[in-house]
Amino acid sequence: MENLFSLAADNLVSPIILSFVLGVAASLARSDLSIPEAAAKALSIYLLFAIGFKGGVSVAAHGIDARLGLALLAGIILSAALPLVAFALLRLMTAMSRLDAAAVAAHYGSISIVTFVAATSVLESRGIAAEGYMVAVAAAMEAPAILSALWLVARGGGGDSKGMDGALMREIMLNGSIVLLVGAFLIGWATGEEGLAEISSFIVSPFKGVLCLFLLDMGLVAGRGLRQGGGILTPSVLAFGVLMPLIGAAAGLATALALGLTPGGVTLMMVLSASASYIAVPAAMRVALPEANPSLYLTLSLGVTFPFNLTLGIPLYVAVAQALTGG
Amino acid sequence: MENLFSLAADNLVSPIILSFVLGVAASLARSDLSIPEAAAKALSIYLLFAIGFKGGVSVAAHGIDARLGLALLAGIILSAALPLVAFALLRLMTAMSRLDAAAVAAHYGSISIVTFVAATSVLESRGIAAEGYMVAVAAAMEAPAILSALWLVARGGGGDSKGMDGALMREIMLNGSIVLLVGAFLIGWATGEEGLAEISSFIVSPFKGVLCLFLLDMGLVAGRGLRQGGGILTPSVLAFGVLMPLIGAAAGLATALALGLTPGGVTLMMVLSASASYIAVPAAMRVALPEANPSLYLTLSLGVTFPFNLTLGIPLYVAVAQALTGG
Amino acid sequence: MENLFSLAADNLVSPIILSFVLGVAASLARSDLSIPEAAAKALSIYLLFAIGFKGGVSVAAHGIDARLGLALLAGIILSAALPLVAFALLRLMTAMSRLDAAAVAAHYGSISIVTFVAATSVLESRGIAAEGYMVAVAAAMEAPAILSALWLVARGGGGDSKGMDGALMREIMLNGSIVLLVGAFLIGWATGEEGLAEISSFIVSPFKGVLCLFLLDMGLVAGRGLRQGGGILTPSVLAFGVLMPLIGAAAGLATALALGLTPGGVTLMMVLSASASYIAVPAAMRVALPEANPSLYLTLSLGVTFPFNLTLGIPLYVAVAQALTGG
Amino acid sequence: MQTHKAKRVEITIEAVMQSRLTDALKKAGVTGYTVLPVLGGSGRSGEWSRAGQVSRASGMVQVICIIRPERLDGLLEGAFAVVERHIGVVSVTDCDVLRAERF
Amino acid sequence: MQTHKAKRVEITIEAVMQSRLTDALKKAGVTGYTVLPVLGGSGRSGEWSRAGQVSRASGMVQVICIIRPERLDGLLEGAFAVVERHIGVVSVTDCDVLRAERF
Amino acid sequence: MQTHKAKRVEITIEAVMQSRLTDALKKAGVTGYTVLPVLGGSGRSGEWSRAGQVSRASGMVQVICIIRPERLDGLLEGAFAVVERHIGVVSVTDCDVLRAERF
Ligand SMILES: Nc1ncnc2c1ncn2[C@@H]1O[C@H](COP(=O)(O)O)[C@@H](O)[C@H]1O
Ligand SMILES: Nc1ncnc2c1ncn2[C@@H]1O[C@H](COP(=O)(O)O)[C@@H](O)[C@H]1O
Ligand SMILES: Nc1ncnc2c1ncn2[C@@H]1O[C@H](COP(=O)(O)O)[C@@H](O)[C@H]1O
Ligand code: NA
Ligand code: NA
Ligand code: NA
Repeated sequence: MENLFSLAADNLVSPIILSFVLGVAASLARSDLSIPEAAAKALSIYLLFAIGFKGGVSVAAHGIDARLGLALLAGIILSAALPLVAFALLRLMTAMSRLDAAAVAAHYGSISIVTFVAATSVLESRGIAAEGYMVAVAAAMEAPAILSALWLVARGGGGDSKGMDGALMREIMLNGSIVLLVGAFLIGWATGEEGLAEISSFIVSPFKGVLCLFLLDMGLVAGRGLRQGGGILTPSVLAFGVLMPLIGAAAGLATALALGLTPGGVTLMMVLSASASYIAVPAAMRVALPEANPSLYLTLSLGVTFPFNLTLGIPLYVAVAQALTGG
Repeated sequence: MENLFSLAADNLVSPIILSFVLGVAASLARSDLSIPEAAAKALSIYLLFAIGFKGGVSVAAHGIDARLGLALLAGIILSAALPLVAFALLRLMTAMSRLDAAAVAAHYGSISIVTFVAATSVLESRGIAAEGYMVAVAAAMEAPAILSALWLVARGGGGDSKGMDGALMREIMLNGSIVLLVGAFLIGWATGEEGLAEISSFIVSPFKGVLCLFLLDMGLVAGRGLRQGGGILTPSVLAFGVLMPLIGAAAGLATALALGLTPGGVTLMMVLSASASYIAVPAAMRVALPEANPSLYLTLSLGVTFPFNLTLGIPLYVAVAQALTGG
Repeated sequence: MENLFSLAADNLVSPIILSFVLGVAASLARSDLSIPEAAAKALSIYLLFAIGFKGGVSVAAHGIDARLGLALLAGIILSAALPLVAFALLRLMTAMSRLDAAAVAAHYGSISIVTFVAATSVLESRGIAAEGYMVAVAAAMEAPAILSALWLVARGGGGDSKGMDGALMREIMLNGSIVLLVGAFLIGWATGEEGLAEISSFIVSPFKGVLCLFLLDMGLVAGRGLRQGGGILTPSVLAFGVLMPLIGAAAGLATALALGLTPGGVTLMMVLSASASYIAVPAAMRVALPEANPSLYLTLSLGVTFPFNLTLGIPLYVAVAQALTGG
Repeated sequence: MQTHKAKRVEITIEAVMQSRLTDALKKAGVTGYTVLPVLGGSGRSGEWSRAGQVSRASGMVQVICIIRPERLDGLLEGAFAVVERHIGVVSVTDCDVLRAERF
Repeated sequence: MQTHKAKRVEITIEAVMQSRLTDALKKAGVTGYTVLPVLGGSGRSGEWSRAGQVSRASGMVQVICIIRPERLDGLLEGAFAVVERHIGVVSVTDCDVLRAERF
Repeated sequence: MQTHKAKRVEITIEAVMQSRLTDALKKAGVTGYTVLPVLGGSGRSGEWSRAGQVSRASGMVQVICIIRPERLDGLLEGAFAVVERHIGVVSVTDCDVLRAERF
């Protein structure tokens, strides 16, 4: 536990976390500091490309085994199942409508790639190795949660939902971040260490610095959301935003232990299960469940669960993963 | 020839090429992956600045000789003459109107700076030196082709063409990419190795990685063009898009050998002659020949000739240049 | 003096200065070269983050002393007092209206962070150390000048001025560049050398290269301003644009010597006092003194004083600071 | 100069719905439209701004469509079917156009 | 389709004044508005372009506001108080809207 | 508030033609205009989008020009000479403006 606290404290004074804090503070203080939309998108493209590529290179180096397939499958199942838990919890704990609860639940089944990236960089600085293919697991976990949520809505009287049509399905499966992540993963895999050597001074060395600026931007956006939508954060909603990642992490932990992943892999599976989407799922919800309240899911995901995972969650997951794997 | 195939194969699994392929694939699959316009322009500014600067530094290091002037002159002549060949070929091979044929021809006389950049990076990784002033030759080859094409149109009954006016002439000669390329070349030349040392961790180390993202963007744009304008690619038009670069490369080869350039210089002269513009010339054509069909020239240049040069052309040109110079 | 000339000459052929010159030249020649707004903003965010962070790290390394407080106070007084000097000088030397003179004066009391950054990079390449907290002094000097200018207007018959309201005050104190600079400074201070090690390949190595592109952009914008607003540069206005930075530098010099700063610190205090704002103050003037002519203050600040400081001013200030501190 | 009566329809809609809307417009016989970016706005669903956004979820665009008056009803019906359950605004203005053969 | 008469007010104003304008609009009872980016322009105060600008000082935005006709006067007075001493343009057009209950 | 009749001319034109158009407008006595960015669109020459574009060849802009009614014909003639052979759309709307002395 001492380990845990020192890890958390270390984590908290890293430039990455403090950049996020700066963004939130600037937003709450109503500074006009902002990162242009195009620059924010460019940063996210960089991060997805880099993390995907490095994952692929690591797979090229260590080869793949049967576990890759199992991990992918496990990820898909987690992504599809966690929204059911989240939905039940929301209906139990809060006064949310079925529709809103389903929309929020979709976010918690899916994943946040920046949380994953932040965890990767903590693992790296601690020298803890992880399976490179966890990037592919991350990609696989993006979409299934959406289907579960739409099923929840349809079951409760489809009148509210446009349901899923072919166009939406294609949009979800081929949304930019999945395609870039998987594409970069495949490129990294194909070109291996040699490919990495060519571009490592672009995708490895400046990585953490870019992550700082990206987290600054996320802080700014999260702060704006809290300022405008903070009213929806009743105590029970807030409690959900902290409890659900812990439940997700526990599910991820059990799965990862069953699969026999490395300590790093266990951590990442916990992080993926604990994190909530804020890119792909919100866009899908606007199309499929336009009547659900976006403040609810965006504020919860970006304003509560993301900072929780970033500051306390990740060090906790690392500590637990290490303790339970003896890593 | 074995050398050629292994070179081509090596070339094909590089992160640079695969990033382009990823872009094309994402576009064809109708993913919403896209790079913001501002970010794409920023990447291109970076590449132009870096390649111009490094060219200038190399001239500062090795000095200049009479060949620089001759190479510039040769470049201008090639750029002016190749459109005549392209035009004749198009009228012979395809059913294109005079106007469309002239517009397409202008693109093939001019150059694609990304193709040049990609070739430079292949040369570098093979350890083949090239004249630094080839960057200046590239700049010199941008514009003359446009004049030739407008002359072709005027000759065939000027009614179709607005012809060249002073404003257009100034726009072409001072278009952003020429000015940046030449400007950075002069800065590199003036500040030399010392200047390079100051900024090399910006313009040298991350260069290839940035190129990957830029090619991803070009792939996305090319794929979109193929999806929307692919219909114009009749077999004869397609054949032109592959034949013309080979003819250009042959002309560049003969010229470069006559000038006595190094193997690297020969390669780059071939690449410049073989490549087709997709930045400066399309913009000039929209002004001067608005009735010409932009799908035609953009699809051919970006969707056919660029990928051909990138994947097969460059390794071929390197192999031929090495074989014929004994380099 | 020899030292001074060689320093100035060295300074003039650096990639940084030449990039600015390229931008001005391209603009004056009416090239369409331009950096997208989003990219320019991203570059400025990078520079502010990097310079603030490095300042903070340096404070973490060397500790703070009573001088920090005194330097901040001195900066605030300089910022508040210099507009009075500038105003008197403008009314004496030029035919400017009270309103325009006050608006211009506000710019000269405040600071230009890029001039500061450029000076820092000259100091670094000369191996001259400076107090890390000068970054905080820079931040402290942004706003007071605005209050002085508004006071000048109010005194002369408030009818012209909207005066200062709470909203404007908050906007000025919390404008994006101050918040980012101070925030990054605090993050650097909190995370220290360890934090720097994590992100130095992002904020240190490529710094000068990024600065080149940013100065290219500033050159483009300054050139456009000179082309459009150059008419307002009567000889007396022009003379002010060169004289005022020298007066500011002298005031900064006296203050810094009194405070007993290092040679680097003295230089930076001179640079801050000599430089004129072109981000925060123009925006504040548009709100508070909308009738003042923006061409006047923008052309003077960005088109005259900035290039003067960049090319001749900085080497002069370095030489004087070294001579007078025996550094 | 010779101008012709036309209708200018302006639809402010969520970016995620853009392709669905333009598909519907095409089905309604619309031959052209122009899409403008939107920086931010405010309405019953609150205030929003594009600054710093990475997700497409919280952006809007403005689709402008100039058509012959007789086509208006078809267009509005097509557009309405898409916009109906979504936030956004549809407005129609009378205008005159040059080169009427284009519409 | 059923449409309703409304007014479309378009205010081109300096970016630094945007929040002051939208605050004034809200005070005047406006329930919604949309902000478009502006690339550049020209007027009595000269030509300008957003390209390469870092400062907010020299940018403009266009605020579009669709309202019921009876609210127009209140809106214009609120807007005018903000715009009065600043550069910029205010124009009003008649339009028809769907879903009038939203305005 | 006191408003005045004016015409709002909106010209959607290729970005490469922007400076030629605004030069022509100035020659036709136009004292001001505003340029909006365009994200994409569709017309007889196909669909396009600005995303990822590096070349200026395939972008458009929207030039908005508010003028006194009596100046409309001069403006349209000037604009038409530039737009004639190019893709793009010109529309004119009646509007009311504040501060008529500015136009
Ligand atoms: N009255 C209005 N005038 C102009 N734009 C509006 C208006 N009402 C809503 N909008 C735009 O439509 C978006 C969604 O509005 P709403 O559906 O009311 O939340 C807003 O964010 C604005 O961009
Ligand atoms: N007649 C006009 N039509 C459209 N926009 C205008 C007009 N006049 C001014 N503007 C816009 O308002 C800004 C300021 O105009 P001004 O106050 O005349 O300097 C210009 O830069 C244009 O963007
Ligand atoms: N009916 C229309 N309504 C609005 N914009 C149009 C219309 N027709 C064409 N446009 C715009 O003008 C561009 C060129 O149109 P076209 O000349 O028909 O190819 C299109 O890409 C659209 O941006
Ligand atoms: Na999850
Ligand atoms: Na060529
Ligand atoms: Na100053």
